[in-house]
Amino acid sequence: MSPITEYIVSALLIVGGAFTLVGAIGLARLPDFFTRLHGPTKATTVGVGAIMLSSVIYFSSHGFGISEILITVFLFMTAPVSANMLAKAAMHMGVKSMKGTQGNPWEQ
Amino acid sequence: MMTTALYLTIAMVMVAALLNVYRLIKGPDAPDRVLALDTLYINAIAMIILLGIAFNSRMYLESGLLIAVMGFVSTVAMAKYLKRGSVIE
Amino acid sequence: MNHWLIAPIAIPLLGGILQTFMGYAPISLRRTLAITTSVLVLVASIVLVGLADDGSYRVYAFGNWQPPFGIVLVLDRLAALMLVLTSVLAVFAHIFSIGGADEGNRQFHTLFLFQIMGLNIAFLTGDLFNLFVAFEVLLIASYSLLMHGGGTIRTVPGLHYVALNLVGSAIFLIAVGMIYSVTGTLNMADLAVKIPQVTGENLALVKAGAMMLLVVFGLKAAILPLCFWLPKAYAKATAPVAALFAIMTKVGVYAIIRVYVLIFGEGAGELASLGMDWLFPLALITLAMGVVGALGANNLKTLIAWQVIISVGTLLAPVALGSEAGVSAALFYLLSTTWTVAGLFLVAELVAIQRGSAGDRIVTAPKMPHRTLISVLFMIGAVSAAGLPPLSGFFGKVLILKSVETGPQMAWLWSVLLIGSFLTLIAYSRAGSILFWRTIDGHIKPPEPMKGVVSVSTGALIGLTVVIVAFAGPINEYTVATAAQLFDTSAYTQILETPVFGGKN
Amino acid sequence: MELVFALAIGALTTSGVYLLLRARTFPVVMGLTLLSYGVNLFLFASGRLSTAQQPILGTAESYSDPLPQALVLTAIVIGFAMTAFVVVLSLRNLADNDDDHVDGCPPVQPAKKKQEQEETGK
Amino acid sequence: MSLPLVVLLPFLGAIAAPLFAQGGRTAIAIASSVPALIALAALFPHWATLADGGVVLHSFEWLPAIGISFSFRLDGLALMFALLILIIGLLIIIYAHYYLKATENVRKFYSLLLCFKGSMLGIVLSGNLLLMLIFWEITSLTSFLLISFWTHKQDARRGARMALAVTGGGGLALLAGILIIGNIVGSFELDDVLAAGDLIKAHAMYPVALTLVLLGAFTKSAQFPFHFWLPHAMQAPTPVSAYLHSATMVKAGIFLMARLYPALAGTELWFYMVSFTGMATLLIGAYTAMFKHDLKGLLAHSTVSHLGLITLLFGMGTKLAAVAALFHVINHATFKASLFMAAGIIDHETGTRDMRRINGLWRYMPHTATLAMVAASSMAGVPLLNGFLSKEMFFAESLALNLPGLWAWLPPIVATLAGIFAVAYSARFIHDVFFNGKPVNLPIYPPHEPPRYMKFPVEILVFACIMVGMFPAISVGPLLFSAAQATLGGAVPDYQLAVMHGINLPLMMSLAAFVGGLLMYSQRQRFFDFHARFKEVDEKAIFEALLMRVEGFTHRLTARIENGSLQRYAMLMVVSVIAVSIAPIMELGIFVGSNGLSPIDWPTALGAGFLIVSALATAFVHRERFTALVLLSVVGLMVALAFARFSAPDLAMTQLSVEVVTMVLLMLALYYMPSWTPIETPKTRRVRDIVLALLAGTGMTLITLAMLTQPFTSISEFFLENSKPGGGGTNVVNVILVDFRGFDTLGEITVLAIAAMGIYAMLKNTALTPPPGDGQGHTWTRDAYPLMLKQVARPMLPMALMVSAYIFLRGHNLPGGGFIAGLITSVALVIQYVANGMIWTQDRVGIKYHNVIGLGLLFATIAGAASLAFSYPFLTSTFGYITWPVVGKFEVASALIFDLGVYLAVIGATMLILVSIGRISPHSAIKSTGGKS
Amino acid sequence: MFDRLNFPQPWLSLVLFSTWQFLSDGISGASVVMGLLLAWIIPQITHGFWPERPAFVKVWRMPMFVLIVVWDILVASCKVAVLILNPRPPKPVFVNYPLQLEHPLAISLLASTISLTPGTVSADVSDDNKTLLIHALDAESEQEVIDAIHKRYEKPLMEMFR
Repeated sequence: MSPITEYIVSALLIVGGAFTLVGAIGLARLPDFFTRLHGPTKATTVGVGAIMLSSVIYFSSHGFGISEILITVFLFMTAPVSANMLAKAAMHMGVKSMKGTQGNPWEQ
Repeated sequence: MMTTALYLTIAMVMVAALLNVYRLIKGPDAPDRVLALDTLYINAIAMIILLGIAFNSRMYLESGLLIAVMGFVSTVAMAKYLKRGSVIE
Repeated sequence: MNHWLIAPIAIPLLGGILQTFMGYAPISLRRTLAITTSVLVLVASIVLVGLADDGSYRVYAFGNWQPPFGIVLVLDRLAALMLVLTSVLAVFAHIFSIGGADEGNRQFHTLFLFQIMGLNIAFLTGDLFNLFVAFEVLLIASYSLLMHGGGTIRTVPGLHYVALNLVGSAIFLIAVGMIYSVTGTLNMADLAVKIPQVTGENLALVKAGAMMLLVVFGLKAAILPLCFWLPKAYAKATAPVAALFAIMTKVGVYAIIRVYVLIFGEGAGELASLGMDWLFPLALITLAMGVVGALGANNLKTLIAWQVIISVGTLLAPVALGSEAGVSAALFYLLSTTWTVAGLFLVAELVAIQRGSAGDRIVTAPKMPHRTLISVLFMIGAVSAAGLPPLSGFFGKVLILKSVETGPQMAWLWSVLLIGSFLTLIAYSRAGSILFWRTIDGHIKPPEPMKGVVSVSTGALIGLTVVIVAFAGPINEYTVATAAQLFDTSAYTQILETPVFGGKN
Repeated sequence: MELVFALAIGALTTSGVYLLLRARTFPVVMGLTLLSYGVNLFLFASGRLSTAQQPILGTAESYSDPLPQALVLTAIVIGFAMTAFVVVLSLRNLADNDDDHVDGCPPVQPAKKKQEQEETGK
Repeated sequence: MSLPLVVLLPFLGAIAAPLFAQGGRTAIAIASSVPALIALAALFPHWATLADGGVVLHSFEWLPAIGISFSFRLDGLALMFALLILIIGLLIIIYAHYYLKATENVRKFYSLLLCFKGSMLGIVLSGNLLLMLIFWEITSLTSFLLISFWTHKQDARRGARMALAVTGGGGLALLAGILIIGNIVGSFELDDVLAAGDLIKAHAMYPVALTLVLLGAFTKSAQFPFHFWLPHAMQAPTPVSAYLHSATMVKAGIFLMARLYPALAGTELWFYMVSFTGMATLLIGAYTAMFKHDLKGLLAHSTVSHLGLITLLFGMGTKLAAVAALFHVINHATFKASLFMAAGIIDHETGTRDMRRINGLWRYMPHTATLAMVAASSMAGVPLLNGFLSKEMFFAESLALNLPGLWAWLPPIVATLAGIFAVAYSARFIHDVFFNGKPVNLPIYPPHEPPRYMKFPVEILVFACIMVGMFPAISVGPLLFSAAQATLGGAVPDYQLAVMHGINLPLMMSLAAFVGGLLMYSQRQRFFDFHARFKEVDEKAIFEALLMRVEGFTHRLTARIENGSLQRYAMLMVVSVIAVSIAPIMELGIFVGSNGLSPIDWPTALGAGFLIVSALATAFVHRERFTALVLLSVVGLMVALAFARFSAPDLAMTQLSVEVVTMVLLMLALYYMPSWTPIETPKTRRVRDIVLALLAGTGMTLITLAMLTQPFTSISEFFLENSKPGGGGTNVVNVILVDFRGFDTLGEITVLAIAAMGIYAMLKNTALTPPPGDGQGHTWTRDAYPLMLKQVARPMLPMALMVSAYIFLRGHNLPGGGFIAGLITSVALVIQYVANGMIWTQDRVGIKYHNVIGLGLLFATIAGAASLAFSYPFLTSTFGYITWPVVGKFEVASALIFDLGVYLAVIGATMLILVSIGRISPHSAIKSTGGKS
Repeated sequence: MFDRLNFPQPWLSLVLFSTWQFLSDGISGASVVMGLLLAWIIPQITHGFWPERPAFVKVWRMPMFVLIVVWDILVASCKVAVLILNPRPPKPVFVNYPLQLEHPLAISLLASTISLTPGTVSADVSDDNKTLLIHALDAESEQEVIDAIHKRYEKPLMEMFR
């Protein structure tokens, strides 16, 4: 592995890890469910995406193979649906939104 | 260099997972828990890929692929249960 | 490599698959095919007995892999005996079922055939993990069969049965894991070779594993304190299913005989006769508990269900003593008790059908139609089950009594067994005299005419007890030879050296 | 590492057994599931733990024991079938007895306990 | 050959006789007599041999392993009994012909009677103790059926059950005794046993064997304290009583004592046990007989008394006493049978057996009265009748008994006392019935003589009484001699069969008995008053009550132990496992094997921590079911990661996919269930459960620790080496699954298939009303199929199929395989069901999952069976490489077809399971397309 | 037989074919043949499950759109990261977004895009497919969010779907 790829891989790894962590922090410390919904569904997509990319690059030196991309594709397809379903569930259950939220969730 | 980055990343992902577990246990509402679980699944993908890099093996990637394809189904099922009760009707 | 060995597995498998496709075929066609399959299994079993009777071990290596690496079927006298026992029982229970018990679930025959397959695998396999798989096949089929026929009465007993057996399966796996973790093998012959060489801390591991295995087999065999799932489940099952279940506990007994003679038998070094000191008192307590249950039963099927437990206690007590004569006697008794108890389940069903709303409860009711036939069948079955002469149960018990050597164990076994027989006799005479004789005036809704297949299969199964007496000599010779073969474990381990059919490796 | 692994199996067993001994079908089902997780891990462990030695020929220098893995795979599948069955059976139990108690209906309780139940349970 | 024939004939008759029922009652009676006639004829030629003390033996091997053989042995003793059985049996048949009403089930009657006769003959003719025991128990069974012949009578049923319980139980004791004897002697052949008397008596087990054998004999012969069954067996039709209680059933016990006399008798133990039992029985029977108002009851108790007499004689142990006993057997049989028949006639003609009502019958039926009076006199011991002779011998023997000190007086006094009672009850029988005023309130009035030939059997027997009484030496001398010879095993003491032995002490005793008896009878009212002061012991009521008690107790005990609580059963299971494995685990302790611990890697430890926390939390919060389920899901995920971490990619994938399906399954189920678990179990129980769970968990931890750190070698090297060359794949786990251990996999998919079909069947008619809301005040939304979910479901299906095709195809060489692929496909289909609903999806699937399962199994089986064609064993795989022009090298393995079977079976089963559960939902039935779209 | 030898959903087949190439270890003869085969077979099986066929026009705009989205994800992720780490509580807004798209797939795509870009989550679609409920993590006003989404995502999508 050339040093450059190594740097790139390392950087991507760190970025991925950082975003994953940030997403989790968001999940842990944001005040209400709807805000917490933002943490994971995004930061982790970026996080996983970056880690994925690092893996692609890392293994490209061993040989061709980019099935990691598919993981990202699938994640991008499904993550919004999970978020959507969870939001619907939360609205249905009347989960409280934080004070100062503009607008109202729909009645389900 | 890369090893350090790898370990750092693994540590960060593990801490993230820890935070997820914290949220999962704390709740307070069912959707929070499911959300935490969903996130944990995504963290698991990250962990598996990192594992693959650490072991220098691509044998584990498909496990990640599987989570990507199937993991959301349990989230969806749980969410649907929470609001609709019946998952398959 | 003799391909007959897979016949008892392949035939019901194919028959079962065929049945799955025929969910919507006319019932007569399904029945014909299903019965044909059962009969073919019986034919195959008889052929295998013929093969096994020369006293050699026949090995069938799946995938042509040399044992201990691949899974093998091992045919010996014991396996062949169990096969015949099962398939005879299955054929009659199956014939009984086409009297109408198979209606209501299109997959009844599939399940029935798969159950037979599971049983046959369990008897033939020479691999510990495959035994687990066999157990699961026969258990899951039995769960489904137990629930067959609808109604709410079966649900709770079924749930208990399933839940406990799931725990049993978990323990089985743990035990397999422990044994594998020390010996690194799963093949029974190979285990028999490797277990005596175990030393040190590994010994404790294997011991714990083997003891857990005993609990699992004990659960299947229904020994105390693991037998309580049985009475209600069996009493509530549809008659042909209950009859078929008569063999289920015997699978546990078989497994104990096989594993604890071959692997943890006399040749197992420090682990020799492991667990048998537990088994003997437990068997006797089981017997006693069975008798208590039989005496307290207030319906016929429950009484017979407890009889199953009595049989198990009776069977395991001599087995636990670990003598060749004891095993031989137990095998003879096994043959007798299994068929008889199965026949009694069928009789109980006839009673239940004929008595209208009174069912098989031991209460006064209007006189039932066909009383003579049914009461004669009941009487024969009861006499055999209680172990009274001149029927086969008596010979089994005499053989068992005779097999014990003088000593405190003899005193225990004799007194429990004989007093047990006496009390069983009382239970049966009470049940019989109330059911058949104590009648009140009044009309019950005339039941459907008794179908030929139903009475014939019941009669045949009950009549087998007479057949056993008639052929007691040859049968006993066979069981003696079986026991001798069993205890000659070195012959079994020879299968490891026998090369498989040419070709690969 | 082995100790951690052993503790995990122990925890699974503990929870599984505890839930198994509960009075309602659903906890029992969960208990059985936990127990089977523990058992699967245990069976897997009978081939010892190894890192990055997946038994795919040509991908590692040495390989972990493949046999327990195959056994566990079988066990997982069978466990799934059994879990499904017991779940459905508990549904049948619920349908037939209008109650999800493992014995069909809860045993009659002394008044005191009922009170306690009202206080703590929802 | 003739001896087995003698035994077999009645059984054959029992089968054949009913066939003659068409010909009417006479035909069946004649047919039933034939076996006895032939049997008599068959026995006759052997007399020459027996007269010289010889033995006829016909033996066939049967079950040498048990020591049982078809061995039949005729000697004097056997002959004597056989003649009694056959002759009285014949008479009984004639009698029964008149006794039974036309409406009764004569077929059953004769059939049973013949069976009984056959088994009695079997007892006396058996040359093998076990064979004898078999017949012994058959008599118990057939007598049970005979006594309860009138099944509609409760007393008959109860009497029969009591008889069966006592005699059958005694038979089991006898079995034990015989087995011990056989063990000592080494053979069950009578010849061997009789020859080994000294060996047996010297053996340490002798007391046990003797007790058990005597238990058998005493129960059968109604000896105190087992005598109570006999009077209640009188509920049988009179021919049955006459037969059972005179010559046969009750004499079987006597016969047994006579038979084993050489082997067992002659010890102190024998003496005390037998003679004292006999004495007690003699007195109690005689005393009770006096107070019975029931004609048959009187006779029954008198039978008990006489049986006691015979037993006492055997117990005395002297040779002369044994002769006297045998003689009394004959005499008792003749007069008692005739008395029973007479009583039956009276019953038949008057409709009652109550002696307080039947009086003065002399006027109505003088013929019968004469016969009965003669027989009763014989019973009382009137000279010139046979009863007198044996009684004299009995008195003589009682005097000859050498007991120490004052005890010596006991036997003669008891004997005289019994004699007094015997005279008294005989007198009562004669006087009350035939004289003593007029009949009171008879159901049938006026009574008259029975049909002519109904009296014929009685006449014969009474004639025999007189003949024997007057010419004993001529009439029974030779028979008795040979019987005595056989019983005593050789030397027969000098005895004289004469009507009078001169004036001696026994005669005085007889005289005393006479005077006393008549005196007692004349003062009977006082005795009755005296007797009435004691509460009568109703043995049957006690027996029934005891039975009820036992039944009730066992019922309660069973209900207590088998209380239908899964919690208890599961607890017992857990306790059992802990109990059996605790010793080895303690032995192990905290053991770290020689491989030692590998260093902890923190991320993994943290993951394990998650697992542990979630697992424990699942148990902790299990009341909140949904939360517990989420936690359970975490556990599942962590388990999958653990598999991945420790080099098992296949397992990780399998675990993940199963996990998803399981979750969906549990969610489906939870819908119908309450979302909360109430607190039900008391705290102590919970603490107990926690302790058990902790024990189990600790045990598992210790075992795992020890296991993981111990080195071992396994057979897996073989798999690693042969996977590629032998199985054609580099994924060893997959090759094991589809090739090395393909049979396991076949079983596994069968399990899955059966589970699915079972579930389908189980849920087919299940109706469940789901809760209207989640239990927290939210009713369910109408929105069944959200738009985004539906839209993502569209491309997910083909994409997932692609992935599963990929996973499937690479499975042989890389992680994957049919099972995982099948689950992916299933999940893709599940998404369709979740997103689009049951009916929408079902329409488009267009294939029955049953058939998919069937196809899967079929593929797997065919792939396995293909090798049979090349005579390789089942599941032998083959593979090859095909090189196509563009495609390149392409591997074709037969195992792939097997894996395809797995794939299909998994899809079919999983979908059938999930769909079956989903189908219970009432939504799917009502609206086909719901929600927004 | 041969009349079924077509591709009922050519775009899908294309996607599937490329998916297969992604999955396979490099493009080879085998992978192409297999990919073609699967790309043909699978749509045959599944086309019933996709009743409302998307009508694509100007598909070439798709890569551009994807790039925009990816870029937005990256940028917004950083913003959200800052927000999360910032002790100041966010100012969340529920936005009722009036939809102009009509095709359900297009709506779904838009909603997904919104969810994927950090800071906004599509929470629900109204029953009549006219309104999209969006939760924005930190926004000043509703209109600001509506405008941004309409300009950046809905318009390109409207061009691609007709």
